[in-house]
Amino acid sequence: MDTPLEMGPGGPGGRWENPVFALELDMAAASGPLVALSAAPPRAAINLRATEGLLPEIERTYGVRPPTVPNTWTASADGARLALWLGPDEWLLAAPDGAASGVEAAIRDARANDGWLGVCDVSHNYTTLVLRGPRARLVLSKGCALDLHPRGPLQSGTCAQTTMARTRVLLRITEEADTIELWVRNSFARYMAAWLLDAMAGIAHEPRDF
Amino acid sequence: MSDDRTQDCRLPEGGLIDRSRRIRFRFNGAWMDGHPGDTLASALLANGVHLVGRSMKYHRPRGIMAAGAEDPGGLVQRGLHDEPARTDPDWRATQTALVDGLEAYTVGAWPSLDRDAGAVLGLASRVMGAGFYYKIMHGSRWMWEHVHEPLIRKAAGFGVCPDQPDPDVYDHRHVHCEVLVVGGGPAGLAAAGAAARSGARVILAEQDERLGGSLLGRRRAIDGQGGVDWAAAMEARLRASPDVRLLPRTTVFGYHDNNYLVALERVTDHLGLGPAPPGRPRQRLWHIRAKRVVLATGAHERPLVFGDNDRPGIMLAGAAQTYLHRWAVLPGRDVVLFTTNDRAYEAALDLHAAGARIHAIVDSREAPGAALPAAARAAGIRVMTGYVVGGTSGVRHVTGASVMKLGADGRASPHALDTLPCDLLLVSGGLSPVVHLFSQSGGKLRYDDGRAAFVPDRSVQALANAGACNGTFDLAGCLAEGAAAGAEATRLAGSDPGAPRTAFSVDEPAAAAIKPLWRVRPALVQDHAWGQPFVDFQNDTTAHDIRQAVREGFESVEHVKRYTLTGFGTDQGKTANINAIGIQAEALGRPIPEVGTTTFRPPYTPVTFAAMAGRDRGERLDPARLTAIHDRHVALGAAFEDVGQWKRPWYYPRPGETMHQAVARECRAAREAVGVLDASTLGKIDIQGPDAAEFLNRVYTNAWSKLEVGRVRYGVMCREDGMVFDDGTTARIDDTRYLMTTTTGNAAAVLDHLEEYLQTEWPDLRVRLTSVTEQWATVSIAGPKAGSLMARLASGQDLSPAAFAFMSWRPATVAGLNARVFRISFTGELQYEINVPWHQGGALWDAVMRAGTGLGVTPYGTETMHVLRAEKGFIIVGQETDGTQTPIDLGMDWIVSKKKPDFIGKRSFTRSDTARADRRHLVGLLPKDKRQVFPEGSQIVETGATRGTKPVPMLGYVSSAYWSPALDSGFALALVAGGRGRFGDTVAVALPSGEQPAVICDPVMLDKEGARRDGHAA
Amino acid sequence: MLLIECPWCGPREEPEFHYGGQAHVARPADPAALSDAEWAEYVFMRDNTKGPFAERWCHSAGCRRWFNVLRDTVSHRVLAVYRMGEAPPEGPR
Amino acid sequence: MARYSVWSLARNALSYHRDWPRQWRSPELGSAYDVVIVGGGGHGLATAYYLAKEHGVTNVAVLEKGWLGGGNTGRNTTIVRSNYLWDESAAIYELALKLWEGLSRDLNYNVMLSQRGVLNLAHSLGDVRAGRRRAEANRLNGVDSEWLDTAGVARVCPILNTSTSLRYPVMGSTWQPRGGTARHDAVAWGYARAADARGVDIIQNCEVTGIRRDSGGAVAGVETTRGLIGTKKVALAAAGHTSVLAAMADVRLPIQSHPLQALVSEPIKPVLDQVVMSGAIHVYVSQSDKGELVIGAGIDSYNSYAQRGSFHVLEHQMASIVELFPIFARLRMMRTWAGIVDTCPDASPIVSKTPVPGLYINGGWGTGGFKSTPGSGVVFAHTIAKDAPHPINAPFSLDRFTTGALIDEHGAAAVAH
Repeated sequence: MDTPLEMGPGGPGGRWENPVFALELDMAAASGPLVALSAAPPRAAINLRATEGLLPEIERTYGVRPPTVPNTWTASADGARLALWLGPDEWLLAAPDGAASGVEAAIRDARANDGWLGVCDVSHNYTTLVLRGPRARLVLSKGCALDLHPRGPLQSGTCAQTTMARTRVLLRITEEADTIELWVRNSFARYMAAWLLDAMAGIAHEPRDF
Repeated sequence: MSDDRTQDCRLPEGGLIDRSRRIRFRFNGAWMDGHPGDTLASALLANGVHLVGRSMKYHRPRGIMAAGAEDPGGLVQRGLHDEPARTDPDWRATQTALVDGLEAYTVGAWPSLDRDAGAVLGLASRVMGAGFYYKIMHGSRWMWEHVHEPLIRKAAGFGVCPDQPDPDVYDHRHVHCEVLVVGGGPAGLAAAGAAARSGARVILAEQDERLGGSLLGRRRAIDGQGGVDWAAAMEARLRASPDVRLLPRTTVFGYHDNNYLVALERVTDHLGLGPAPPGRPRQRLWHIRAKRVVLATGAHERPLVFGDNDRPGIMLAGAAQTYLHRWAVLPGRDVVLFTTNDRAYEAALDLHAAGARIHAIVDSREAPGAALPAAARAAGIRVMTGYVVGGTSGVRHVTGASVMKLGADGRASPHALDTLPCDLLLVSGGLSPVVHLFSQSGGKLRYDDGRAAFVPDRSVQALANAGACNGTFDLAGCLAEGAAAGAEATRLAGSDPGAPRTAFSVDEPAAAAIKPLWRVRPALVQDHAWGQPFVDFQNDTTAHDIRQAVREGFESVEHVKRYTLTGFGTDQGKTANINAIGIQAEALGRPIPEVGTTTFRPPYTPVTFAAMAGRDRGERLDPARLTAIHDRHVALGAAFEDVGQWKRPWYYPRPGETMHQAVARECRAAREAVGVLDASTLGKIDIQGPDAAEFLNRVYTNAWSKLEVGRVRYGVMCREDGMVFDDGTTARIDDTRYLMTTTTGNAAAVLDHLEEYLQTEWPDLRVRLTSVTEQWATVSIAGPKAGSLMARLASGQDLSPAAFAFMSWRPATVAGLNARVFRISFTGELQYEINVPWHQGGALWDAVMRAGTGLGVTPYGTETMHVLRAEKGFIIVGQETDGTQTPIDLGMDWIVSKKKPDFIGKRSFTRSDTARADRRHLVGLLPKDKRQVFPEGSQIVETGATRGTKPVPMLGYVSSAYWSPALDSGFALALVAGGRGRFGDTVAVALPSGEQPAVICDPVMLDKEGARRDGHAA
Repeated sequence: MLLIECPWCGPREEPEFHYGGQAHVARPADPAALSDAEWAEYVFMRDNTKGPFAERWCHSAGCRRWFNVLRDTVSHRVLAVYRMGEAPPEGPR
Repeated sequence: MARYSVWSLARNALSYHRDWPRQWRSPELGSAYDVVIVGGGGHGLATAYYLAKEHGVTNVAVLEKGWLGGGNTGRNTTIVRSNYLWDESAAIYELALKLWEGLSRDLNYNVMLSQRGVLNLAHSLGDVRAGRRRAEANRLNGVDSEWLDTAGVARVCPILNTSTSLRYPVMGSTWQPRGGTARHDAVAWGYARAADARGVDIIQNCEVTGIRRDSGGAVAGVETTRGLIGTKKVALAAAGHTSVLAAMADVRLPIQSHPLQALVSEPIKPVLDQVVMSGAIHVYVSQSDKGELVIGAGIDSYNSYAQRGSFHVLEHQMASIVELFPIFARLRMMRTWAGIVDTCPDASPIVSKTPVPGLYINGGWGTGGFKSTPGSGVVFAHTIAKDAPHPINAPFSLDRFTTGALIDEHGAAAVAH
């Protein structure tokens, strides 16, 4: 009975069944040039706990130097590997799907005897929603108290863990300032997507952006 | 309709209304006309309607007294019959935008507003003084409950609550800005203008639909430009500024710590009745964090307190001026003005110019200022200085004003009485700065004798006051102060405003100082002869009430307010409070600053409940957390249980099955074949680091040092008070890594608890915690055929009980997925918990269900899980525990290490009460009548105890109770005092229907030897 | 609503934080050596200061770090923010 | 004390209410008293009244730093009930409720007790278990309380959303018909008037700044903003500030002070005839005799003496109200305020002697203070007069935190108020 399962496109029964798959049609229908909501494709994610002294080692094995400036992220030259600041000794490494065990092992091997190192595969902990468009920030500002003004602190290259509506999110302002990722725990993904869909309704009628 | 009103009181030209369009609306059933730009109040006045409502206590006729948020009397019900789901109670006519088809009613007047039977209460007003209710109706409880209170309640309230849910949508926004300007009058516009184009983000919020504030209701020129045009030009300039956000129809109603202000924007109420245009919220609540705030909230004119000063047709002077200029309404043709200040003269002059006959200006001062009185006299108006209005005539509309001479003793002499006919009596007691937001911000007020008003003194937040709210009543001063405040705020917020303009050329007549008159005092013997001198027009508080309260010993301003209910109406005393303080000060013989003010409590004006809720309504009230397998449960028809925020399948009824039948079937399947449970909701914490075992030793009650890699152990954790906090299994993944599970409901609390100890108590421990609750989806299979099912799912791997020890885990390939399989059991059956990456949880479930075909595989929910575990005597934290049980109380002394010197909570076990032998213990309970399933929560007593007197001593209570198909009996777990020493005793479960006998027993009722967990009992 | 300065993330709204009560209450090294009253002192007794109060907060929706705040419980003004293990700032409060 | 009655009212109406006597005197502060009660709210005034009435102790001063009833007495949501879980709590709250039922007559002051019944809703199976357990314990303790299923709830309160569409559907409720509301200010004023009539000195605008002790450590007097007062017995009844006052005598307490917010709607015609409470989604609401919906919020998380709380707490509150009562959505919040509540680790009060001879504490009531007022007054007065607790408040001692004999009412108080 261990016949391999079919690879689905995120749909039921697939190897990466998307928690918001049931809302995908709604998300597509609600999306437009002003704002679009989608689910990001699968991606590896590793929670890294380390001291600052370990960072050069991490850079050598992972290819990205995790940032020490709070609420920012760094990327490899090709943009495929990211390191997001989560805390003074905590980062989220994001890498292409399937890379988690390799990354985890490499970091562990590099500093196997460091007691302060923690590496944990969290690839499947999150669903990443992507809000994109000139009114993406406006939609977020309906449920998030951070200063989302385009000239505010949340510029490209920043990230922030915060509250959104009644749950917690990790926001990543991507290379494009109007494309924002929302990392939410899987169990909250459908709530978050439904909340955003509700907030996107009528966005064209909003008087103006920021 | 033939009885249509025809805007008789609308002037042929002027006003900021759109005369090209007529709006039809209905008031108390009568159709009338108005124009876009009108409020309900201005349209009613245009149609000659002054009588709008009835007062709360005496049902006195009440009209429109003001032109804005401060109006105390004009409350209506909006849209009661035409749109029952969208009807709004207690709407202030002065703030209700006129829209096509608007229907407004007066509530509480019966049979009609004109002939209100409740007005008979006015006759009783002499009895119903302050504190009336407290002094009687205390003798008989029966009379109070059955007669008096029902009558009081019936009379309460103005409007009626809708009887249907509100279909509208409400939105929230969070914004940050450098400068928030509250108020779009001259000072606010000047402030915003000074801040604009500096690069600073500026928000200007104005409660009115139109910017301009007092400029809209006065004849003024600024720099040679008409005030209305100046405001429009300013608005245009601000609109063109890239960093300025204009928010008209937006009331900043709360000023909280750290310059956090909240504002309500009315988005669609002015667009018309019925549903809002698609996608638009009805209202929007703004949450604003501002670096600096400029308050430019203006001032309210005060009424004057004299006999029968509440009749419709008695209006604040400035309000009449505003109706005239802004809405081209002449609110009366025969006018008397009663004032204590120069400023109000202008109203008389303007009305005179508009064609009204001004019978007199009655000025309580002997020596008014020069310019305005001279202008009045020049216009042929009779100016009576040293006179007051002492009383009025009329029933549903004022018909005359009784003018009296003020004597040297400050009392009005009745012999100098002169009654002037009028249909409009203008009053002005001076201006009260709107210091509500300033006061909310924590700012302190001071009483300014010159202005006879409380003005801002010391502020504690990053704010400035500008204009009338700061006690600066002249226009040039407002503009200069506003501009300076806007520039300064910009600078302090880090931007360069450039050099602010501070001089404005304004044509405004000079006004002399006010001389306050808190109430007209008739000659001693006449104190009550001239009717009721109202102070709070909504709650019917009179000057007599306030003076009586003082006589009765209520000396604090808060006491007087509460005893007389001054300022408790929907207007929150905007016009009443200062007069009340003045009257109280006089009665106490103390200066006003010693009396002080009552607290200005948020909100400034009332805020819709649903606007507070925003989008957090319906299913979004709270997130529903869903597992990876949720949709499968829905497809299987599961009934769900809310466990914290999680939706967990409770049971899976088949068509026609009751819950009892479904659960019995699921239980049998798990005991006789194989049951499947979605266990993904358990909290999971990844614990890494060389000190992880030491950490576990400190947080769990049992010992962890010797747990081998690949093994799993059950643990209980307590808080420092020694009471059980959570339980679960923890597996050793490798040398320095563990995976802890927590209960579903406590996952976040446990992680917080652990992090807190790590970071704050034991930062030296090299341990890292990561929540992986949603990294893994968990499918648990249990039952005698679980082994067979596991073999089908993981072919080629020997996961049989013989090869795979109980309480151990191993990596495996299950249905082609990389899995961690745990051999643990919460059911007493052979059980495997299969963990796969969350996103593959659905695939695993599908595979389990497919592979189980022919094995009787049956999904079961939390209810069956509870039955199965209870049969084995396993606790559920939060069900067998309520924060008052130690592990020992639960019969788990085996899990409390005697060797470890310390762990969280250990020290508490030896406290005298915690160490008692007769504490409540976890026991089993079997009903004598096997069919009985006791309601959970039932209390346990000694047999016959309920026949004694109350209180009946209670031994304990039933924490869990179910029907057990395996035992073919009802059974229960219970907490019973000294219960472990009472196995075999018969006690009584005290049901409302009577005692039911039950026998105390060991909580483990099934398979005590534990054979089933290795699959041997099949 | 309080605005709390996380030592790492900067000023954030209060709902992002979890309150931890009085700061600088160390867990006794050897609870077994304490009398019941001394143990109760640690478990239950807390300062309840009116005025500047050293307290703990955790930025639970953010960086998950615990830290100390010196806050006036009358004005709600935050007077200082400092990390775990650090002593409260000296000087006039 | 001039008695209030229909006749006195009629008589005074004839003289335009000019001749009403003061409800209480404004006496000069004496230099010594047998008992000094700190706090002129309901609890302090009730204690003074029962000291005089039950124990003949009338040389008593009640010191109030502001105005009578200006603390939590005048800031709560006026709910009265006695359906607490544990025997100890049921006993003290039921004593209070029985006294409430005769209070207007006893004080000759209408405190407007309105026994409209109290629902405590259950929204989960756990709530159902806890609610049933409480209702059953109440029944056996002689407290009127019963369990209603969802249909029963709908019958009692038809405007409640009992549909399964609610995010956390109503799964039943406890129901205490004798519970209800009372007029909070009248309680303070009624007790003040009655205590004053028995000779108690009520001193307003008098703040206690220190507690003097003799060489043996016993209470010797209190320092106030209006001078030193000699006394051997000081009784603290100053909710919110209990810790601050106790610290003046070097007594440390397990109490924390937090903001607790409340609000009222604009007055509307009668629509809600019960008190409805829900711990799970933090709602408690009733409609006052004036027509306002009186709504309480959850306790703010942080320590504060500011009498103000955070706005988001109110937003959550209103979201819950609107779900539970969808017809309330368009009503409007008219006034909000906050009090300072003393909270204990076990959500039960401390009514107790202290290690300092002559110092007595009545505090830590959390959200239970108002409803307990008469009962608290009786047992505290007993404790002070006899220097020994009344059997009903003996369990609410300060010692319990040492022995571990806590009275954990989180289950009942989570349904705050």
